[in-house]
Amino acid sequence: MAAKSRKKRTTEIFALGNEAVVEGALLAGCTFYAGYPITPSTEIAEEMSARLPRLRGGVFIQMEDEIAGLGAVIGASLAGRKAMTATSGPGFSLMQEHIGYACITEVPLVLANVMRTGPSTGMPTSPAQGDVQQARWGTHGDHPIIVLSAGDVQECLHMTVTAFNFAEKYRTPVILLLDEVTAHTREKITLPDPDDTYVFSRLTPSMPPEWYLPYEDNMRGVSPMPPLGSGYRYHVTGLIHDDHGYPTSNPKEVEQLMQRLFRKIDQFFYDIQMVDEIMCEDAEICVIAYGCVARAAELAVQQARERGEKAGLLKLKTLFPFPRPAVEKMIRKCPTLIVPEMNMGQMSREIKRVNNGQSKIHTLNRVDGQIITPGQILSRILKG
Amino acid sequence: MSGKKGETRVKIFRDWCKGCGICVAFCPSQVMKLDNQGKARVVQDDECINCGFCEIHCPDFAIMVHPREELTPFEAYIEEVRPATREDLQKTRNNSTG
Amino acid sequence: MAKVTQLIHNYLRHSKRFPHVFCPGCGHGIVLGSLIRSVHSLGLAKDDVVLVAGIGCSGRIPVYVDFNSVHTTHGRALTFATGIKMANPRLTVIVIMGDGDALSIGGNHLIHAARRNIGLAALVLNNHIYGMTGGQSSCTTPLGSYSTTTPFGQLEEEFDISRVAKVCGSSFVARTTVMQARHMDKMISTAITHPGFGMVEIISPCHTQFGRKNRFKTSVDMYRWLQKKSVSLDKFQELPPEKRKDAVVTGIFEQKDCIGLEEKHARMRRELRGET
Amino acid sequence: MKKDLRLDRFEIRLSGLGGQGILTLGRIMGQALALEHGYQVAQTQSYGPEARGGASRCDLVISSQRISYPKTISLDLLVALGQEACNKYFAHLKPEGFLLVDTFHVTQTPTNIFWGLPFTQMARKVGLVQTANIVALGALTHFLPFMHASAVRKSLREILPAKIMEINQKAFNAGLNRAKKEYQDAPEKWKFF
Repeated sequence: MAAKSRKKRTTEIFALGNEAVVEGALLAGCTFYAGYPITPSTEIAEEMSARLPRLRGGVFIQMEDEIAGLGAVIGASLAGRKAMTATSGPGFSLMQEHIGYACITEVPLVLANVMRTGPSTGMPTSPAQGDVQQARWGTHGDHPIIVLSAGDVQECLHMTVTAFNFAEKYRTPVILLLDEVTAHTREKITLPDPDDTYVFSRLTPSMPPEWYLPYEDNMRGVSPMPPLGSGYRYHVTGLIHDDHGYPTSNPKEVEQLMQRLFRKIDQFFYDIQMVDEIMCEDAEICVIAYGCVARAAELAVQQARERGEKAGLLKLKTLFPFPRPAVEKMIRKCPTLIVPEMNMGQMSREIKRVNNGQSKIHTLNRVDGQIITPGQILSRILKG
Repeated sequence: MSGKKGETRVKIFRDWCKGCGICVAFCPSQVMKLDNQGKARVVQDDECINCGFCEIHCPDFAIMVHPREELTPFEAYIEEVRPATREDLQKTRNNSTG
Repeated sequence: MAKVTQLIHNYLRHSKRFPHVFCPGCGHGIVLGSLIRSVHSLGLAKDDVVLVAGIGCSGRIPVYVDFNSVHTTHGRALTFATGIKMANPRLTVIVIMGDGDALSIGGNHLIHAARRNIGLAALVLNNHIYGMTGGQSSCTTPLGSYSTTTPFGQLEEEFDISRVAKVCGSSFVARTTVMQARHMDKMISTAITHPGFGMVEIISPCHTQFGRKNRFKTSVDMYRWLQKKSVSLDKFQELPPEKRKDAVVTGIFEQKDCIGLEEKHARMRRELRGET
Repeated sequence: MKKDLRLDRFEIRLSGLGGQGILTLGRIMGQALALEHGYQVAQTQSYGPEARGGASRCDLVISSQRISYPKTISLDLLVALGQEACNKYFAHLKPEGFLLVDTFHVTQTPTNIFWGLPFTQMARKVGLVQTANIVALGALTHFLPFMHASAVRKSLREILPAKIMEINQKAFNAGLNRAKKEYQDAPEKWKFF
């Protein structure tokens, strides 16, 4: 079969953003979902509940709350599964403790957060981008984290696959930020051929168990991870631990652990950084956007070009670690930057920090539960 | 589980003993006592009736009750590697000559 | 009886420093011994046992024993265990929780794990107090007793952990005390082999925090009192009503046949895939 | 099938009362256009309390190229199956856009230039009042020159359960035929030709 020039097994479907996340997850090898339903992420759970039990060993379990959901996901991931959960603002807040746990114990998992208007219960069916900084700093203590965003339905699929790959590669929780618009838009997407999809699975140890160090400080900063019950018995704890996994308060070992946690993400920064430069070659005014706003911005930039403005769009797909080099490049190139966001300036603050006063940064914020329209961005571009 | 008196010995790992006194208080034949360091010490080895209470109720796994003639692994090891005595030498000499 | 301790030593992690961190006379050590004996008596391989614990004194237990051990967040041990068991039903998952862990912050998870009837063995080590944080009252602190946050006596009624588990649908519920190690062995091994959710409440008094505040000078005093108070379920039925109030009843409160949740899932999968 | 017409952002809003099957209608149309035809389609909908009882809506943006902005900006076609929805969304219509109403529910149209058919009554005649949305779908298939009946029929079969297929096909044909009869030249009125 392999030798024959086989027809590509791609399929087109008409799917919601939430359904695309499920397609992506299954493509990436996810076989475990635990979560608690919350608008606007419920379709992910619904779709998973119908799909997973049909897979070999697939488990869908609806837990009693979001805390339990992420707890079960961590447990399943420790047991060797690729696992994910999905939630929205209020549930995301509840999950923060376990995100920290997954960071320190280096458990791979994917958490899709469909952002809705907050704070608190806010507006359950209205879009926003208010969880950006919570995704970065929601859990307590210093920790590295990977935060990705998706702006359209096809991207939901690809980013979910990527999120799983990053999680498995770097043994870290990966947060995928969607917004209500993307999650609830139905579009035509292409399901890629499973054979053509790059899927990474965690490395498992191949040395005799007595020599295995679960949190070894090696060159990659990521040690192999055995599933529970495979003969490599080790201790998993949320306490700061040494390379055997046992709790420690020795300053040297604490320092070593924390530095390694950051290093394992930092040294692969260029693997993780994903941005799209759209009409940026000769741009003089640059819009920096992410998620559904980037789609509005794309239309606005096209319309601005039609009117002779040299506008460009830098679309951020990786939000954290912050794609500083890509943003700096645009800052050097463009005297004016516009950052439209559906929050009061969570990402523009990062951009201003990088900008350091070099270019003019205009923010364009909207927090009324409505999506920023291309017209709004266009008029901001035309104002210069 | 109880057996006859005098069939068993009680071994205490003093490094692991925290001196909580459970074994002393609940031993039916007062085999142990807390010494002046606050740790349990066997005082009446012969009185042990092998009820096993101390062994399974020691929170620190510091007590072992074992058959009298049988050595603990540590003792067995020491027995094997202890320096030769004058009598040992005598014995081997006798054996080799005779 | 001989060689029990030697056996336990085989299961301990030799890289960890002993004696362990528990206070002198703390029953948690006895529970650990009992757990090891139970696992050994069932002939389970070390690799197949996962010990999941929450936060608090009880959470320190897994680090000493050479199983797969997971020390989780406060109150959430059952959620992690649920994930592990569902992901790999072949594993024997044992959850160790304290009373505050299981019933206060993790009350919701206990209720639902019992309702789900997932094949976990849950050991709730009830010491009536928050020991590790310095003796604050917990949801199981008896009415009228003192703690650092109830300096004038506890005003709230206490939780009856076994009753909670029973009404929530747990298919095996038992209570035992650290003063009855053999009974405890039996209860723990039954809970482990039980196909559904098996909960064992183990009374393991804290003399350091609870005893100090409530006129028990030493652990021995505390254990004498516990021995006096505890009665088996059969004997309890014969007690006159006025004596029943104070008694700590031990024994099996609930044991019914059931299918664990993970098995139900497996059956559903087989059915959906047409592999019957 | 004929070659697809070239479209540059054609925006449709389907609106009505919650329970009229607006979302199903949108999904069938979207799927027909996206999968059976080769268009890019972005379908969004209103969620939340307003979806039950109050005005319900479902938006479709159809284009031959990549759709950058998935929501509607100004409508080319507004389908209103309820008076309230008609009043509410009429202002979003382009000056050269068209309005299609269910004349049974919408008695006061905000303009004289509109297409109207009594979908609900027709559905009753078919035998099931709930099929009004499919009757409307049939009519829409006639009004929209870029949407072909065969494609819609296929997506109808894929989305609706087989149990209710027959009556829905009847409803679809009723809508299609009536629209053909009453508005024969309607498909030629669009400006994008």
